[in-house]
Amino acid sequence: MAGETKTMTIAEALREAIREEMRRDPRVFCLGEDIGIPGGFGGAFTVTLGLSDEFGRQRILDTPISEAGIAGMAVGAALAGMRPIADVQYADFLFCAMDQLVNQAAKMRYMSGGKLTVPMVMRAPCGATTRAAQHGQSPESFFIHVPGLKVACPSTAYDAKGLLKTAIRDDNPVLFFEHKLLYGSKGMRAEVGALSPVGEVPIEDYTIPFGQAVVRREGTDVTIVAKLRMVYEALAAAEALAAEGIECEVIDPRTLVPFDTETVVASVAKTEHLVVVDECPRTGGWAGEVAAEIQEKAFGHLDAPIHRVTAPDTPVPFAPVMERFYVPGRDDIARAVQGVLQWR
Amino acid sequence: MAGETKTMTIAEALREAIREEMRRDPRVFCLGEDIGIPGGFGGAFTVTLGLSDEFGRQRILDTPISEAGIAGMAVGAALAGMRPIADVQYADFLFCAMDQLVNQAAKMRYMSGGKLTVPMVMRAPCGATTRAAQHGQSPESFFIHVPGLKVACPSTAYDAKGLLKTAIRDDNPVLFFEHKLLYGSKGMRAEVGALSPVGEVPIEDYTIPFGQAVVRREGTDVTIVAKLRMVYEALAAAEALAAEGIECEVIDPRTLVPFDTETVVASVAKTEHLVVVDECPRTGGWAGEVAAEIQEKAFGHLDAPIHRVTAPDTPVPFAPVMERFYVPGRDDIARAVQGVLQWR
Amino acid sequence: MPQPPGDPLLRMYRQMVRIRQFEETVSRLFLEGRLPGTLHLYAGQEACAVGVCEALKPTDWITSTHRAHGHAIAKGVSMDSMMAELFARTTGCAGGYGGSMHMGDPAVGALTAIAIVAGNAPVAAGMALGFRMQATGQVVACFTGDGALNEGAFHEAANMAAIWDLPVIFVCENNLYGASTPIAEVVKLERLSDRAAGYGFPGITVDGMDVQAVYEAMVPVVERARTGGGPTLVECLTYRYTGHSRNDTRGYRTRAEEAEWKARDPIPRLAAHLTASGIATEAEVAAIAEEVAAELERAVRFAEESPSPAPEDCLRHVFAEEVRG
Amino acid sequence: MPQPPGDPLLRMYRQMVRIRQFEETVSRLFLEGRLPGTLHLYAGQEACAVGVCEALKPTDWITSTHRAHGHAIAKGVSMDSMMAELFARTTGCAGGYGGSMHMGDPAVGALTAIAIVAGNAPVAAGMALGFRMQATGQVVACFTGDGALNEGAFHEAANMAAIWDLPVIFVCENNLYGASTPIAEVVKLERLSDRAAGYGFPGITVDGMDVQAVYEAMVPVVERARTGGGPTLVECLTYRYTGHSRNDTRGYRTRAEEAEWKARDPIPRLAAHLTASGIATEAEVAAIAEEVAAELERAVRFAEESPSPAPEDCLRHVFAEEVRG
Ligand SMILES: Cc1ncc(C[n+]2csc(CCOP(=O)(O)OP(=O)(O)O)c2C)c(N)n1
Ligand SMILES: Cc1ncc(C[n+]2csc(CCOP(=O)(O)OP(=O)(O)O)c2C)c(N)n1
Ligand SMILES: [Mg+2]
Ligand SMILES: [Mg+2]
Repeated sequence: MAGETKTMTIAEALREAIREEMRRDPRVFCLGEDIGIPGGFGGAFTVTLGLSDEFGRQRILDTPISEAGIAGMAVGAALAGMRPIADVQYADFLFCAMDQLVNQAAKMRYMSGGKLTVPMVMRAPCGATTRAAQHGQSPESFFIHVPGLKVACPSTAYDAKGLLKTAIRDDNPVLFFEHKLLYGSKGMRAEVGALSPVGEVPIEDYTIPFGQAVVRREGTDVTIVAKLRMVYEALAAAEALAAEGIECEVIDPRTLVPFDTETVVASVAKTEHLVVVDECPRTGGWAGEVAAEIQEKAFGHLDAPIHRVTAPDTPVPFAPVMERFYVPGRDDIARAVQGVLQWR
Repeated sequence: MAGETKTMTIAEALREAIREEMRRDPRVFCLGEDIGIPGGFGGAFTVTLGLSDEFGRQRILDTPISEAGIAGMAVGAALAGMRPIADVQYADFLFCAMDQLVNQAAKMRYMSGGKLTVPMVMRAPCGATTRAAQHGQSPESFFIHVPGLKVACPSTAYDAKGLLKTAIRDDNPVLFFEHKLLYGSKGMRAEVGALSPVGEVPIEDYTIPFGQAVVRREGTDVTIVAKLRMVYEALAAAEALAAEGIECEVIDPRTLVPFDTETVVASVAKTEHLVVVDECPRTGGWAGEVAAEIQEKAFGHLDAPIHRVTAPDTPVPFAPVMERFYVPGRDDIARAVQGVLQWR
Repeated sequence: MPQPPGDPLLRMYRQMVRIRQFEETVSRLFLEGRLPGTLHLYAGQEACAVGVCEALKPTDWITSTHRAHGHAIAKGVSMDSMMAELFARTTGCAGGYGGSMHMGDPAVGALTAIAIVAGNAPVAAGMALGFRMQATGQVVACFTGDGALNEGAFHEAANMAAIWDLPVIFVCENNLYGASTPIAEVVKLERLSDRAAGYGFPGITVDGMDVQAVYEAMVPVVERARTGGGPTLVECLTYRYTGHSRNDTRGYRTRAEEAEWKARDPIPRLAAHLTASGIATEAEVAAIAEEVAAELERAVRFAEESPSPAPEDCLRHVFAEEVRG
Repeated sequence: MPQPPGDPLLRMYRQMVRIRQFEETVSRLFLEGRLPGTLHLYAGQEACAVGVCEALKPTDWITSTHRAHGHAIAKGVSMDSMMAELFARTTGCAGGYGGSMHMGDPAVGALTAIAIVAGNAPVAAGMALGFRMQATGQVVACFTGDGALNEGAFHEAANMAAIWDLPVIFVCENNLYGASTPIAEVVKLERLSDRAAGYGFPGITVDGMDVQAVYEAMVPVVERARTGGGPTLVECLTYRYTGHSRNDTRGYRTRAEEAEWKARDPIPRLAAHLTASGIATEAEVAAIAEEVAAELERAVRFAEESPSPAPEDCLRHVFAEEVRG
């Protein structure tokens, strides 16, 4: 990409995406809890900070604590011709809005035989951050199982801006997951590993198409598919393994629905090994979906079973020592890679 | 099993399970919409019909239309020492109760460090029956992804009674899925295929342990794992294939959490082929979980990729002609079996 | 604009007759095994939908429920397309994807009905927000049953409508029962409209068996919503004549109660008024029923002659792309 | 029975001081980087929890929120175990699984706190139902914030509590804000307690900065609940002195407003009453603060000396089997 860029955190990149889209299209507006209150937070993670100064409190609309209401208002406003960006403060609260998301947002178009359009975005911060079971979930996997919803998961500032703009312009409901530890609070860069979530972001308009994975690192021995924060853990593992002469290819899908199966299959055709890394709990999670799909599409290429590295089937614990065990880390990934290479 | 038996539909078997458990244990009670109203329905599918005559309306408690309230009341009553059996009229409405099920019921024990116990059952009728997108879903897959919940899926009257009793006596929250087309309304027997959901059920007390699959049909060529109504479609497909000399082993897991991986792995070790059949939509569904798990545990045995036969990634359509396309059937299964046998 | 023209009372009369005959027709067709799925019939409640929709402009919207037929007809959805929908044909108002519980047509401001009880309330409020943000002057009437008021979704929507003075009217058709459950068992209020005070907006209760009363109550309420005065909860006291859905033998209520309510049937009531006040002759009134009967015959024929979707049409309309490309 | 014995007013005074000092201590520890996670502090609202819990029996229960410390202390959870929980130690009241937002201890009737806003309301009503069905005579006090009243879960719970006259009391601590959002922006009522009328049970508003007022208001309300009279919504007008959680610079409210409320601090207010009425001398009152300070020092030491869970303890307590076997 040519053109001017600026160093941004993911939170900043998201803010710029919203700002540009709101300038471009008067139908775009935000609604959520504590997003525009003067002197307030700009949402739970500062993404909308300052936007009510520019756009006013009608377009950065502070709501009551009513997640079903927020989601339903977004559905209705979308049906009435607006393009709402709703958010919940923690992805855990999506469960309060589940009927509106699963039964209304995702199905209105289908139930109307294609007559209705629901262009809305629901932003949701996910990931474990020592806030225990009700403020640390990664519920992405629930939403890939809802036909009619798209699901985006940016892991870099560049992707965050480009994908959010695509989501806003999409004519379908999009669940947009943001990892709390990637927003760009200080100190995080060191913690999350090799690639910094702070990155160069074009200050001009660009979008990133849904359904196009990115190869974050090329390699020949094992393919690792990972999303959100796990991309960085995978890269750190790849780095460590390279020292041992094992070259991992790390793929970041960027959107889960649609999912770029082709890129993964092509990689597995080369590496013959696949490890899927995910912060969602194991059973019924996204990693299993990837494994099921790829074993079906690339069975002949696979030299070992596909290995899942996921959170265990437990709620998110509070104690940091337990949480570190809970969240997959670079060592878990490295062990899994060695495991699939040594399989038999 | 020795002892007296009676021919029962699944609805009757469930009713007997509830009746016996309520007689046995004064802490057991039912709450839900339209379950006990005199002159009413006995729930959306007659399971509790007549029970309020025996146990009174306090123990067959009719609620407002408030699914979050119902689930939450069940959590609270369970914490207070009762053993509630809650229900929703259609599994689609579980989404209205999602926070209470996912964030409270499933997590209270964990968040308390093991101090609390939530012995409750949430019954939910699932499956497509020409009632379109909001009354035909099979949302089982969402709940296998919730650590802390158990998930049961009976497909016969015998299992229905035995599993429901186990669920009621379990000290954990159990999601209990019942397929609407298996309850035993007349005419169904022919429609659902080889095995009749009407069966001989002991009139005495018995329970079925969770996590024990049943081999519904033995075979040597391909393993088919299927649940609920799909068990009957799988059996019908197996019957048809037997005529061609293909012998399928059909496994009914009976509970999804815990899941009897061993029985499936043992079968695949023999057949070297696996087809998973499920009425849930494909992406992120239970069939993918089974495929992911079994390819990992039985990779060396597999002679072909595991094939999923599921509903497509669409909402449930209304038109019967589209619904028949939507719901996997015996022909789809037979084709899949032939496909895995011919793979390469 | 699909509403029949002419005298408002005559128009409302015709609309009520159209709903009643539609329900009688589809009930018969269903019993004959010619319709798939299920039905929640509206017979008895006609004055509610018709009185409400008469007070709306064609550009206003309604949101509806599982008991959708009456609302859809009153708002102007064509009976041809509704009949075709029940027959699961491509010419149906939802192309055969929706069926009885998802009737509607955006072309006439009738949102595809939402069959999750109270699921339409936040959506209706959101539409009202969208219209207000675009300053279109449109209002939304959100139909609900009595039972729906106990859902959390209703609560959140009502509160948000209140604080933002949204142009939405919550029309609660209190037919005494939610399925088999008497509303008096599940709400501890004399009048459901009293719940509105808890949100800070007005609630009124009207005779839902009297279409003129409903219409007249609605006019100022709609005006209030349209001019920024905010929402109102309008409770219409009414009764459904038939079971909750097919297979309901109504054992939870008495025949005497049914007879009492049927004695207040809104259709003969308005007919009497029409003839007594000289707006129409008895012959003219009778002609309406005959015209509607013919209309319904045509609708059934239209539906039956329409094509079924292809099985694989099931895969369409999940995402919007298809129709954009 | 873990409540300190003696004169009720002295006991309440001590409890408020314990909460205040607990919050001051953990706030300092947090700023020093010695506590993981986050904190929602209760300082300023002590009169609410203490007045409410004084009116309960030890066998009664409370359900709490993200702002759980004060409720837990008032109901008798040991400060040692709470401090250990914040330090994520196995001796914590939730064994290190819960942290600040999930304080509680079933042993003293304090349900492990639920940090989903209003998520505790249906659970509280359900506990009340369970107690009523077992005729135990226990009541449940359900603490919520002002913002919680706008959640659907609150609505469904309140209505069910109403129709079944459940022994539950909804204690709404109106501290004017839900996070940064002024309650006046999101509820269109003068008094939140007016929402109760929409469910058919009484609502009262009390001075939540006056522990005696809270206690006295609660006594008949608890009695009413215990004897089958059903629920009450008790709105306590109060104020949180610190930010919503860590990192909140309180830019959404004025320092003047804060000063006004702090001038009504419930602790010196009760101290003045205690000495003026001769219940205690100034020295006795001062001694309480010192005793509590020592208690907190011990609590911190207890926590710090307690073991951390093992990493793989993460896998425990998902299901009940483990402890049954
Ligand atoms: C969330 C939800 N819960 C339950 C149902 C099942 N159900 C369909 S209609 C109905 C009764 C609705 O009562 P009311 O709101 O009074 O409307 P009415 O049927 O009387 O028109 C119920 C319980 C549903 N469709 N959605
Ligand atoms: C369902 C849900 N939505 C949002 C939040 C995030 N959140 C935590 S506390 C809070 C404000 C709560 O306000 P209030 O009920 O007044 O309680 P207070 O914090 O003032 O004690 C919010 C929005 C949450 N925890 N749960
Ligand atoms: Mg009703
Ligand atoms: Mg507050």
